[in-house]
Amino acid sequence: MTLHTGSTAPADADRRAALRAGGGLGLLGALTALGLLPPSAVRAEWTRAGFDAKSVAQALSDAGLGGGVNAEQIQLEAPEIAENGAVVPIRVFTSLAGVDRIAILVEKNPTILSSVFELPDGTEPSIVTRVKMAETCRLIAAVRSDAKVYLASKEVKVTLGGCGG
Amino acid sequence: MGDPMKIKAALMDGVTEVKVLMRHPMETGLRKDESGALVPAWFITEVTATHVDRVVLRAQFGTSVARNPYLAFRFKGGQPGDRITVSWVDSKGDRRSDEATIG
Amino acid sequence: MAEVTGARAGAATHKALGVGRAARAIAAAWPWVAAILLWSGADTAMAAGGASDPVDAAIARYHEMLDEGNPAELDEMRGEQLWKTAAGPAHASLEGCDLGRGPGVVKGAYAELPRLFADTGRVQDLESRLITCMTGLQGIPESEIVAKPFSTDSARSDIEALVAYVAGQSRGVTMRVPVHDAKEKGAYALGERLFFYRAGPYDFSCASCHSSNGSRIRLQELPNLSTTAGAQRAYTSWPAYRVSQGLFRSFQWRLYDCFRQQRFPEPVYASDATIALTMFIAANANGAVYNGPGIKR
Amino acid sequence: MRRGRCTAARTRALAVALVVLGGGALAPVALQAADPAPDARFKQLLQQDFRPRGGAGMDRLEQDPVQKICTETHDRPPAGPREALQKEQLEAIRWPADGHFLGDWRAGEKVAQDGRGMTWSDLPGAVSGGGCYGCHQISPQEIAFGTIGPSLLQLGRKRGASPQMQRYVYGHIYDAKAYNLCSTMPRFGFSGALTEQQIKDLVALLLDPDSPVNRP
Repeated sequence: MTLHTGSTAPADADRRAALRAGGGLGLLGALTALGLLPPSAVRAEWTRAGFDAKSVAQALSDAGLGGGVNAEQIQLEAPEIAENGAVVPIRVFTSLAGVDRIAILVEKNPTILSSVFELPDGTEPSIVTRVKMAETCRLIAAVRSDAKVYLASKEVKVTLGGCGG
Repeated sequence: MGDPMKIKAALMDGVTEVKVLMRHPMETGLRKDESGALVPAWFITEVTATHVDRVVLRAQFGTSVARNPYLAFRFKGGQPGDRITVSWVDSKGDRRSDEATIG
Repeated sequence: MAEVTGARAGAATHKALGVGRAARAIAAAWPWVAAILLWSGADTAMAAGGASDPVDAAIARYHEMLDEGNPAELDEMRGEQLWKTAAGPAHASLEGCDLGRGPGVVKGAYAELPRLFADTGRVQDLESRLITCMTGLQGIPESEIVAKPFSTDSARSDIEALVAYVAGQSRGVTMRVPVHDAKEKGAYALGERLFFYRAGPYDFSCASCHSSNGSRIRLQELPNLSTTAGAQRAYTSWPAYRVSQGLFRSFQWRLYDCFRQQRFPEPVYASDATIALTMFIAANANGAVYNGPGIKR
Repeated sequence: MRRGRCTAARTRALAVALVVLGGGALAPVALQAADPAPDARFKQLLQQDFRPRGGAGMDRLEQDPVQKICTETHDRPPAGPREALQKEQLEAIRWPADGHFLGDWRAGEKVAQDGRGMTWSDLPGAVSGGGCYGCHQISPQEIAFGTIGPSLLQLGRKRGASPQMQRYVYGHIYDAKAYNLCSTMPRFGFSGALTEQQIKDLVALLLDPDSPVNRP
């Protein structure tokens, strides 16, 4: 199959502003209004920064995860070979304490930043999710612990599948 | 309003593991349909999970998250029978919220 | 190109395991006799081969990670709703539908299909039986049901969701497809014949891809459906969510798309031919624990 | 299918098939085929339960003599009819008029990668691929290869690229059944799936010393 993965709009300021006003805080605002969430759950820093970035470094920096170093404590589990790039399972976990943010990136996708997770106190630094991969490349996990950023990466080969028709 | 999510929450050794399946096309905006026309971008932008009334996970998704997203995470605490709520909102402003109890 | 055999590198190594050349010759000449003799040996070889090859091991790891969360569960949920909701001109639910274990009994029904139904006098698989119930109980015209039986990106199929629900209700149940009645035996025999029927511009039969152990197309494992072990592994994991399409797929779809790749004309949905072929594969899987709906590439 | 040629061959092998059934060497198959009721029922099944779609017409369900004898013998035809039919298939190969077999290996790699063609969802008349990686290991950089057929890695290095070898590989891709009657491999030239140029490009992919297949 042909896999198209990408950002939804050029990386322009208008788009970012729209996302901040719309998708970014919309749900929390609505939930707060419905009384499902206490107002304290809405944090001003929670914006969609990084999803328009065109490099891994830029995406990490925009997502508040710049300046990271590779660390053995970060475990990134993914298959060596993905039978299909449309669904690639990934598990990120760490023995580090005080983790409050985890991000998953796909190095060669049009949209490099896949997801960002905010972990309140009491939530364990362990995330399982699935990404799309347009081609063979590295998956990158960034973990913020006590204001320091740690990285792990793993190359996943994306293959053609089936009878090809 | 989208399809219901499938949420499983299980307590083991003081840690609750939550597994969520969401139905969503997660269109990138770059895919073409059978007629060759671009399918507009349409994807979940944000997910929030709460245990009773406390947020236990917040996530932002981009278009590189796979179709029909799967998410699993763990948090300390939680008792059998406690309510877990998972909510998402997507790039069109559609939203969905579903509940499960810790088993 | 068997005559210009070069190095059998990579995953081909596992083909050399276990079953010897002479035994394979016997298997080719008298597959049924040979299958009985070789079942256990061949299976052991297949398992060992898969683990010893790094590519196969990586693919196995990919599947293992996918198994943790199967979006087919969303289709099971939707199918259960459809089953229990009044619909059609008769404003009836499908809760009175007899899938072979009596009206309304869903649990374990899929593990005993296809089977002969006295009321229709036909051997039916799940999908043809669902058509019987949707027309009979709900009054939905058959033409409407079979017009678009398979989901697309833009239109979801109700019958595929119902399949997900019913199949899921046999999870953990041992396969016991009846091949007792003459009509059931007849369906099995016709299915067997269709399985081995070579035709079309590429000379393919089902057996071209599905009658040897441990083979792959690209990286996809090809179950040997002519053996108990192969049929068990394959049939008990269908219907399934296809990650490459992001859609849930029924067994009728599986056969339909195999015939497409076989370069055959299109099989008619829920026809006797497709039911016969299903009967052949499902009955070969008897004795296995049903473990679907599955998740596939 | 090129109907004319197939039909001519079909008539001859019908006689061959009858000889096989009379011989009694393949008792289980012969017994099955001798029972007229399942035969009629099976033909009826094919006619009623398939329908033409796109380029895939109902004529595709009619077996030619090769398909028929391979089906009836579970791909183990007796030597006599096997040799007769293989000879027929070999005679039906249309060799390149210019006498050259080696095309462009880069184009051959594309043909080997492309698995489309001749299904009901392909446009009739559209260019087909060979789908070779579905069954064979070929270039070393492609890890997603099937194992139904043998690995062709290093084929040219191992077997050379002499004119005879080039002709043999060309013929094999054109009509594998000319060499092994019940081979699983499609008859890519005979069926019209691949053009002469595409087959030459595949021969180059497999035998050209510069092709990645043959690099040390």
